[in-house]
Amino acid sequence: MNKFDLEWINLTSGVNVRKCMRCGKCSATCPSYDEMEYHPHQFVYMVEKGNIEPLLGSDSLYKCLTCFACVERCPRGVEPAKVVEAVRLAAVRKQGGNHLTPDQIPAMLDDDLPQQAIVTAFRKYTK
Amino acid sequence: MQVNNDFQPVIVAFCCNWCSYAGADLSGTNRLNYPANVKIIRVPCSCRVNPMFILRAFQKGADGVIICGCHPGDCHYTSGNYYTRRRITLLYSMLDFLGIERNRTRLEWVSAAEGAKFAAVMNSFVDEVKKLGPNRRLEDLRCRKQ
Amino acid sequence: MQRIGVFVCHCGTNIAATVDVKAVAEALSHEPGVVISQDYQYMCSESGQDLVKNAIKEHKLTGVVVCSCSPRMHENTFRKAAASVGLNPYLVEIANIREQCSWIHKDIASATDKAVILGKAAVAKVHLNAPLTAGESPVVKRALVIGGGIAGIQTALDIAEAGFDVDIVEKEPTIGGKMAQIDKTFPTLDCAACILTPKMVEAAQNEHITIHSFSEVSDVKGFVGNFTVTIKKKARYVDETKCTGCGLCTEKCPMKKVPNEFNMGLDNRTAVYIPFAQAVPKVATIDPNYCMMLKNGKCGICSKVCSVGAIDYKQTDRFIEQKYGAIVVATGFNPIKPDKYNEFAYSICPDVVTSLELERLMNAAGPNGGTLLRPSDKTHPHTIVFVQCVGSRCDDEKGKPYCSKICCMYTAKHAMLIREKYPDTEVYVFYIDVRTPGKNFDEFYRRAVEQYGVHYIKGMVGKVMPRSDGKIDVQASDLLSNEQLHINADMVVLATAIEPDKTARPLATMLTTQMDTNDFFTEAHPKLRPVESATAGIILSGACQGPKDIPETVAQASAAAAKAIGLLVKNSITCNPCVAHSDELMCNGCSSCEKVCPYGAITYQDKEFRMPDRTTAVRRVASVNPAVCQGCGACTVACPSGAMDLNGFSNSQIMAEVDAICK
Amino acid sequence: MQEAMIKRAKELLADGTVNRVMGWKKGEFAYDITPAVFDTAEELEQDFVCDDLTQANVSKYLIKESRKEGRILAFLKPCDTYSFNQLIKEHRIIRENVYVIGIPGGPKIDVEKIKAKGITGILSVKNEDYTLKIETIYGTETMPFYEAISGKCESCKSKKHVVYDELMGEEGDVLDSNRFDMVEKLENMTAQERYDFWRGELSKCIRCNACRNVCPACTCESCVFDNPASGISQKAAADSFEENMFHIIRAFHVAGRCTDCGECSRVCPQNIPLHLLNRKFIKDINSLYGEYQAGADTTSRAPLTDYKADDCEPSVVHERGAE
Repeated sequence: MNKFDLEWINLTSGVNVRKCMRCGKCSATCPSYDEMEYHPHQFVYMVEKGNIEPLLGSDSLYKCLTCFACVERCPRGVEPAKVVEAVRLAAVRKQGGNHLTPDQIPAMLDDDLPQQAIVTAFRKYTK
Repeated sequence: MQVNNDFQPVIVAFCCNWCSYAGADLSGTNRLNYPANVKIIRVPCSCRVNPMFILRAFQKGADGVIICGCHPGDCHYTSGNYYTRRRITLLYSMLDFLGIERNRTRLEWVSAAEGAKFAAVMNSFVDEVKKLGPNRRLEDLRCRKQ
Repeated sequence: MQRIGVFVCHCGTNIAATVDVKAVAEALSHEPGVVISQDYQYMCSESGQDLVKNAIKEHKLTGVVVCSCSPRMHENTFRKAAASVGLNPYLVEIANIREQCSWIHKDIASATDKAVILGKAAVAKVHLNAPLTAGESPVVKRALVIGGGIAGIQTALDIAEAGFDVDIVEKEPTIGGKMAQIDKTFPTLDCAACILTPKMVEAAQNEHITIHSFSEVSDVKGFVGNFTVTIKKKARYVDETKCTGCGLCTEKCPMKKVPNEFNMGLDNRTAVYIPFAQAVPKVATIDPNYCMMLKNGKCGICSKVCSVGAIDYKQTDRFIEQKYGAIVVATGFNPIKPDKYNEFAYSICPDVVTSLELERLMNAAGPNGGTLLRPSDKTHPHTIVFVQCVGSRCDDEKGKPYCSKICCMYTAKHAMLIREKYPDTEVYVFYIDVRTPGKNFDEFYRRAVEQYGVHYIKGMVGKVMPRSDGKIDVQASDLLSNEQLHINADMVVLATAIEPDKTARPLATMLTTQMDTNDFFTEAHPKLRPVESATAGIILSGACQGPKDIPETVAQASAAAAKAIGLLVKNSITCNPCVAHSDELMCNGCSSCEKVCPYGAITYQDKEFRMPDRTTAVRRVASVNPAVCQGCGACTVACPSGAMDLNGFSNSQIMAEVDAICK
Repeated sequence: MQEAMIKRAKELLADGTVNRVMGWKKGEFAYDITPAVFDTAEELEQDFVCDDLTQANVSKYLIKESRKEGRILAFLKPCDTYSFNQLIKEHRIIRENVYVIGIPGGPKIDVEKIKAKGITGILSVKNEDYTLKIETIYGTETMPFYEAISGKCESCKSKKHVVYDELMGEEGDVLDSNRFDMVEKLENMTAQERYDFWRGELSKCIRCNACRNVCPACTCESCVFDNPASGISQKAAADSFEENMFHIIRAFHVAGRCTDCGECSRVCPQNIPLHLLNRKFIKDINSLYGEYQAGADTTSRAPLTDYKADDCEPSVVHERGAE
């Protein structure tokens, strides 16, 4: 996992994973625990250690119900659900890789094509 | 050496001996940074700070003056900071009335346990004063440097 | 002409790493009046002090500036050094270039600049320092102990042992505090009552100790050696001098449905009550919130049955005033109420209890006579889950950010006692960390695991769900096996955080002592003066200063007593000579200063003055009593004519500092 | 009224109640009415003046006068009684040595306002049915009375005497005055505008000390500005800072003690509206710490020597209105 992604996850989640004191209350409270390969406390721990690759490929990302029980009960205010969400976004945004790059665009341009359509297309393709 | 053209304000901080000076010490003990622009003068109680001292600081070239004392109710001398609060509120209001930038003056309550607060207050105050630039409205031209 | 010596300390690398001390010494050597400017590795060391002393003698110094750590650390050291070679100690000034310079700045250039400026300010100030002589004020040979728990009792016993009178003020009807509620003590498992109650009796019988139970401190005036304290003796509607503690009234009282606070509300008491059998003083108290006689004038049974006529429904709060030389604060702690944590179901399930409640449930004098039964159906619990760190180490508003220190050990004790007495009971302890620093502490915890088979599980309980069949589903995580557990429990015990007593905050205000953000009293120095507050004459004992177990509390209580005795044996104490004084020639006698003086140190007298035209005029002028003045300086600013000034922090000294900093 | 006052003063001198009378007489010019002490009935008959031009507050003079042998009669207008009371509170005047007769107050006429109309060489001023008849060396001029009302009377705060031994004329009431209007107007300006306004005013200061010397609250035995040890003593305002500082410190020293008698602005030869500084403090005190009128009584604690645990924080200054 590269450093950029790690920083990106910390930034988008707004969570300081270093506040975790490893009490496991997040996992103790998680209703989806049994469905998950990686549990909430592991998300926090692995993100802190920079070990994100396994998380990105794990189904656990989609088992989180975002019920926020862990956020509510974490005694240190770490907010694990936000970490899971950030990793999920990191995975989602990577998928497909169907972004247009600026140098691909001139060839596609057409004088009759309205400006708005180009912008809309950008939006569509970058998903 | 690199020449730093950034404006470096002179900040005078009056700190009461029992709370804020100890709070400043604690921020040092905890290695919490704040700019070197802040120079602390120890007074027994915030109520020792005479408005004359504040004006004197501005006269001699200070760009900001901050007074720190015990939290209301926690004064080592029971009531000193309550008097401070009234005096300094009125004085700051008067300076504001004369058109002196109100962000050059501040009063904060910092306890002996609030080292982190002391550093945070000083950081934000130095930022405020830097934004205002040099004190020109209440300076003595004869005391201007250079 | 002033002859000033400047001494710049390296403090090892504490200062020298970020401040160029040689440059500071060099820069300050050019200041007016400075005749010698030196730097040294450790100025506070013996040889460092000798350096200062020799310089004073050799250069006939009239003022000394030490650029070193905070004056709160070593001002006294250098003042004493100066005095030992004949220089008035108040001619020494400290420039704080460690706590307020080298430790907060990283850039050597700017830190050095700042250190020079701080040094210049100190030199400018010392130019205007005047030699001061400290006066003396007498010490009242009596101590006050606020709080009658084990800390207060121990402190009072030790002070009394030294032969001084000591008063205990306790807000409850009996002394004893939290320890009286505890069943057994760790790590020895001896009975708390067996070791506490003899001390309570000893305190009651000691001729030097006066116990004011059911009383509160309502006002504190004065200063070290001479405090005047007003004690409110709350109306207990029973004449303490007559009541024999026979307990007949408590048997006959018809109002029997009052929650018993001594048993944590787990059973009931009567409206007239004695908290527990070994209460000291053993005197009944009527609870006005429940007594029918006091509420609507109907009943009066207790008065009829009392053979000594001790019941007095007309009693009112009384106030007594007493002078003390020293005050010891021993206000103790309380467990927090865990009702804000919905996940632990404390407020909806009677079988979820706090640890202190468990103490009462297991106590022979408790609601079940010592048999551990579930509060809900009085059945024997077969599975008990302990939850650690409830409200401790919490970053949110529901709990406390600190470790409550005692929970790990008392939980091990509870688990062990339960397994000992009821071997058929399974005990689970969910922990984040097990903290057992202390003599025989870790051995004790290991015994709970190894000999008693207590299941310690690394992880936290996430949810406690009472079920309709009376069982409790405890959902928790086991971090080491990485699984989520569901335990079918009969009882859940919460190790709740402890917090300072609610009376501590207003008391701190009265005593003008400092508290930290958690309302624990702040000690004068975290390492070197851990039992004194920063306010002279106010001494701290027990858990009011921070979480403590019983041996630590007793140790600190005795230390507090030593500090109090050290004060009381003196006939007089040296006053702070940095007091206010008024220039009679300028004083208008307007009384502004008198109004702001918190100590009543300022009085007025009519004095005759020779006028320039050779007539005499009588004017009203202020004078300050230096033994009473504490040197706050409020008067100096209230004075419009500038007649009032403060020794050691005079107008001209502070302005000289301002000038030096702004130059 | 003047005749009645002279008559009563003569009676009190004659029966020994007092041995001196504090009043006013004509100064260098006829319109310059100046405080004066009269020892005899003859002097009173000859020089005693109390007319529409008599503005001076005599209470400050009573500090010295009340310490002399015997008892002095003082005629005090309503506004003067506040100053008098404040000085009693501060133990400056010995009350027993003063016999106070309350006299009706203004509105008084400010001769400067007549001069401002271009009328010079004034010999006398008479109020005839709210028209001023002004005799000058160049002839007689007239102007409406209300156009010449003195500044301090325009925003009169009270027509009630707060202290007296006897009263001449009818007792009035405490008024709802408009005295804070100008302060408010300034408060609503931007900081730059306020700064420019005060620079414009205070730069006129010539440090004649008239404001200080006339002020019944500035009664120090020795003023800080005259005390070389105070660190702020100066004889002349050499720099804009000193102009500011003198007036800030002076206003601060009288804050909570100033009765708003308006003498400072009346005597200022440069016509600096100094009373606005004092009124700013009074307005702040009233709004932040509760209504307080210095001199209204002799027992209450002044706002700056008093406090409440829940007083506002100085941040109110930072949070209010225009920067």
